[in-house]
Amino acid sequence: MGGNNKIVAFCCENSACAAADRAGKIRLYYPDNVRVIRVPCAGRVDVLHILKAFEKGADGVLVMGCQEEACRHLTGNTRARERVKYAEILLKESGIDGERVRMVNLAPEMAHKFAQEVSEMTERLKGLGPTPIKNGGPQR
Amino acid sequence: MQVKIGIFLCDCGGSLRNIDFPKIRGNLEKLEGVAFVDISHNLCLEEGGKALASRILSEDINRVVIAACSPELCEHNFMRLLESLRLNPNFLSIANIREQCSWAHKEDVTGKALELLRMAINKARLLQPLERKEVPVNQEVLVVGGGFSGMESTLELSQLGLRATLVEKGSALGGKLSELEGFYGLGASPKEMLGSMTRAIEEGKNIEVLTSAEVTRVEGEVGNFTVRIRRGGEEFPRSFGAIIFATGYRAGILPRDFELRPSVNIISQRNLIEILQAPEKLERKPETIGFILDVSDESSRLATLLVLNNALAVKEKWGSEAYVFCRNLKVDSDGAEKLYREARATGIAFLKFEKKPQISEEDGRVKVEAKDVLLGEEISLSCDILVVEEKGLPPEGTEALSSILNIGLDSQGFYQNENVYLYPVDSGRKGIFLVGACRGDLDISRASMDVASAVMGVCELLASGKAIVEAEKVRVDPDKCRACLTCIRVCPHGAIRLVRVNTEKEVAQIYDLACEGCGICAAICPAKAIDFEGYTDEQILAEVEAIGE
Amino acid sequence: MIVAERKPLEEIKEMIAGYKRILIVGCGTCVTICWAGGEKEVGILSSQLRLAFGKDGNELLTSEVTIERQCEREMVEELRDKVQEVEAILSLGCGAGVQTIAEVFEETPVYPALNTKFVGMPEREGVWVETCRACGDCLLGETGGICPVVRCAKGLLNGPCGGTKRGKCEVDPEKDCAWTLIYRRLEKQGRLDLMRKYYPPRNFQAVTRPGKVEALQA
Amino acid sequence: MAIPFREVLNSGKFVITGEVGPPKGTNLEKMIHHIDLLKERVDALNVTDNQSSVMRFPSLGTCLLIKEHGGEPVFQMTCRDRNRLALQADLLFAYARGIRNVLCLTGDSITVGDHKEAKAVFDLDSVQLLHTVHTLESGWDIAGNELDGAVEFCVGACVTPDADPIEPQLIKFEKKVQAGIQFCQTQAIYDLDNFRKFMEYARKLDKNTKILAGIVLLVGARMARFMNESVPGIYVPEELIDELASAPKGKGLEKGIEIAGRLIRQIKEQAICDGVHIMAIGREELVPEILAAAGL
Repeated sequence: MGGNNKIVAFCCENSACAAADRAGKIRLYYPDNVRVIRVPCAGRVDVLHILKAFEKGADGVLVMGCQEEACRHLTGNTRARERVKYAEILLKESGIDGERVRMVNLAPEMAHKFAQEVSEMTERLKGLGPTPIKNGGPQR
Repeated sequence: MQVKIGIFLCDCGGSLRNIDFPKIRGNLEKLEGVAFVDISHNLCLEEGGKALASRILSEDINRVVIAACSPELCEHNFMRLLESLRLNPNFLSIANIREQCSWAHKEDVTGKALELLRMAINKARLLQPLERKEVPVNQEVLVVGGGFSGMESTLELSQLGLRATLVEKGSALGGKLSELEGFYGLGASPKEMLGSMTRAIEEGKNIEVLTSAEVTRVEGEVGNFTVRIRRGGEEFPRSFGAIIFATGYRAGILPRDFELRPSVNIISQRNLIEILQAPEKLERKPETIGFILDVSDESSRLATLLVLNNALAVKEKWGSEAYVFCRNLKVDSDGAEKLYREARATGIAFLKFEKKPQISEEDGRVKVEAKDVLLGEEISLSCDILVVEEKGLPPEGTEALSSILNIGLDSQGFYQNENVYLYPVDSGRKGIFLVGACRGDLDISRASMDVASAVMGVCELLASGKAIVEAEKVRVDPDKCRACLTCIRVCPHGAIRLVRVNTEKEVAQIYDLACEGCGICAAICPAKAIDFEGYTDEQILAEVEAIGE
Repeated sequence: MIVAERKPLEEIKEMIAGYKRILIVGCGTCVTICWAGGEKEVGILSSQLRLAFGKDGNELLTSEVTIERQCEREMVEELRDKVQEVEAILSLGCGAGVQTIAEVFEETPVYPALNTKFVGMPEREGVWVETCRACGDCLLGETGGICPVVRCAKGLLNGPCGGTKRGKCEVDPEKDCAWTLIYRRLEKQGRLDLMRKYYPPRNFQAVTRPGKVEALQA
Repeated sequence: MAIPFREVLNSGKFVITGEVGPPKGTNLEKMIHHIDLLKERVDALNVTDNQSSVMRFPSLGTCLLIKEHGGEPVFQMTCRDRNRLALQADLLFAYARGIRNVLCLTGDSITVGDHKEAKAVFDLDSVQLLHTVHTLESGWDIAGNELDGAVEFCVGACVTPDADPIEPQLIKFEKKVQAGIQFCQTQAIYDLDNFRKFMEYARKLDKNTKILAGIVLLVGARMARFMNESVPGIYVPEELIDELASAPKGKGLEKGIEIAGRLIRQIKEQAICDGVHIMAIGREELVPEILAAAGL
């Protein structure tokens, strides 16, 4: 993975994907190190997806779902929040900074928030430096 | 079947200039299983589509990867195209190189576009076909609650030719309609309205009314609910395809908000209506009447409308002086502004407080002391009667019913809707709708709107007598399932149940028609027994894997 | 079912320090159901370990497998091929599972990744509570189906201590006072006379350790 | 020499007992001072047994000390730290050394104390311990072996009249009465109305068991609120908290003494129960003042 601040953004197709599209449409020009993976709901994102993203060389992970209390699937975004918290704990246990993963709630219209979160994570990752797990680490 | 991928790059009429398309083609052509990489300028136009179709057919590919604009815009059309070519529509994978790449960054983004394509290709290799199938649905509808919303729902359903069964707890229909003095903006008094609605229901086709009846259990899923109804000590099951809940609200005054108890002179809106309807009980006409709103927090639309109606009624019937103490009057419901103006015009005074007024009783009168923030003056009013606000509370039994239905309650104890902005009358469980005041504070015009959207929702689901589903899009592997019930407990749509697969084994099974495809179950299953075609763990991780390759 | 909980990663890391190839084994029964040792938890632990070792620049090859029941020798046998390729086994089974694996593969060190906590049941999604101490002398028939031996913090047999507060336990106000529950249950059944009965000291040797049960039928 | 506690209980007089808490360590000076101060003014002195699960100088040893100083000890025994062998052995020893009163308690949970990782025993519970005492009295141990020399004790137990819910507590009290107790001490009482209700129940159940109302000195409104919040089975009515809060700064303790005295006086004058058990918890030197405030 080139660069030192690759961000994997798991984006809910009901909100975050649209926000990302809109950010492009209105030319918000955010850092190009983010890779959006479309999911049907933030609740689809498994802790394992987050861990494995780091194993595969991501430097940061964003989980982006609907606004609080406005989840298309009622509890998906709150579960995602809890899982991100859990992932933080698991990563810390493994010696990886918990700040590299973050839950974001946004509405489909919030293009600015999408761009801002990507920029903020990029800045944070610059501060933290690359993860120590470059080149995928040893695989099974 | 060997994977044979056809890749179509669309440069959006040549407008995606910061992407070097030939370079991408050169890079991708070498990948295993890639039959060809085409560059097109307008896949979304007719000729573009035609070209795409002929390439798919001539090269006999079985996976289609498209790099174009947002899938929100194009996915549906491409899927239909694949279907018309007898290719499973799930064999499509899209890379959004426009909104999330070319348009999002200023500099050369060929590298990023290439990565997005690799992600899409990796996913495409793993896609499995999804079959669509038809399932029959029961066309009978249950309506619970015989107040305005329930009656209205029943009537509309019957007009659309759907059979409706209306279940009412009380011995007669009407709900709050039979209790209210007036409802502005309906062009008729509540009593007249109730009369005409009752007649219409009696005369209506395809309508069955069960009074003094209650729902005790709801099982099954959309298209096939089994509901147990208790009536007169007897309980019986009935089958329905959809259910509309219109259980209304319960009016309650909250004396603890006032730190004083209701008395002869401090009465509720309901008491006032009773007096208005039977004025002979009154010793003498009250000369001064105070109304008070917003004491504990800001009042609801419902409470505001009630106060405005009742203040106008006392003015009209008795000619009393009427004063309304309030913090912020809610006039955003239908006709409320006009009602307020009318009240002002007839001489009803509105006093706006910020600090809670002091209320005391002396010599058979009620004294209200407040600081009016507009006048900037301390006001002391001695009135014959003080009418306190009424709050809409969830009706009794809401909690019990919510657990029967597996539908959450909001912080106020009302039914919690699915996303209130996107799907206001949906309950989270497909085929169960919530209308009117049972989902919170609503006035009658909003309730009518609710009824219209719920009835439309019911029609969409049931009108054709069948539904088309993607079979086993989300699927439980019966060998891996440990029947731990986790998925059943977490499914926000109540779409999973336990079924017996043989004499000794029970496993979770997803009901395709009720499943809304969120994937929460797949992410939480501790046995990794659930997968979600299109978003399987493997497919998601294959996308991750492509990053930085 | 048996309820267990994952050990902290730090402890697991220390146990397996020095090994380069390990087999991580999940169990498909109780510990899968209580979210501690199923296929998913195996995946999480495995991933965590690879990250932790990778971070320190150490090599660790992990292979993952989840079997039906770790407490059955025959089922553990299935692991033989995989065991031959590794230096150590990390088991996400309960204590019985770890010991069965250790017995079947005597030459390979086996480490527990879980702490086995108790026999219990789910209270709600993701929360399990202890309900049985496996004391070998069941008295549930007389206590309204609520076990005072395990659900009372002090295991009292003759009624509550003075520490009940609003029906909760003095040890942990989050937990119900078992004797309050028993009282309510027996009251509902009209059997409060059972609570008035004197229960003499228990036979704590009803199960001599280690316990053993031999079926009478053949 | 002190009058045996059993005789005091049967004399019909208003019984007053006190309490000493053994120190953590072997410096017994302060405790001996308390013993000397109180032994003449109260009818018997309870000795707590690793109170609040905090390891201390033993109850049994302190009881011997009280005897040496001419007082009448009540040996408190909890089920937390000893199994049935140790409990019986200690009872034999106590009797052999002239200790005649034993108070059988369940004991606080280990987790509230200072050795949180210890194994909580609870081999017996308080009711079973009462039965055990009586079994030893009959000349046998509870495993059915004959003793060479039996014991005889004046046996007491505890009850919490403000427990919530109260019904299971009353059933347990009933079992204790049936197990044969001479006296029963209550958890701290502040709400006399509720206590009267309890006494009505207790008298109906059994007229012979002497009930001693627990009196705990309140040192201020904060302590009272804390007890309401955190101490199970204690309820301080709002009026009392207000009264404590109204005391001028630095006078909270005086107010507390006044309240304790008043409660004792009311209990005695209205003959609500048979006596009081005063728990000054670390402020034993104030007991004479409390008694003075009670007019005793």
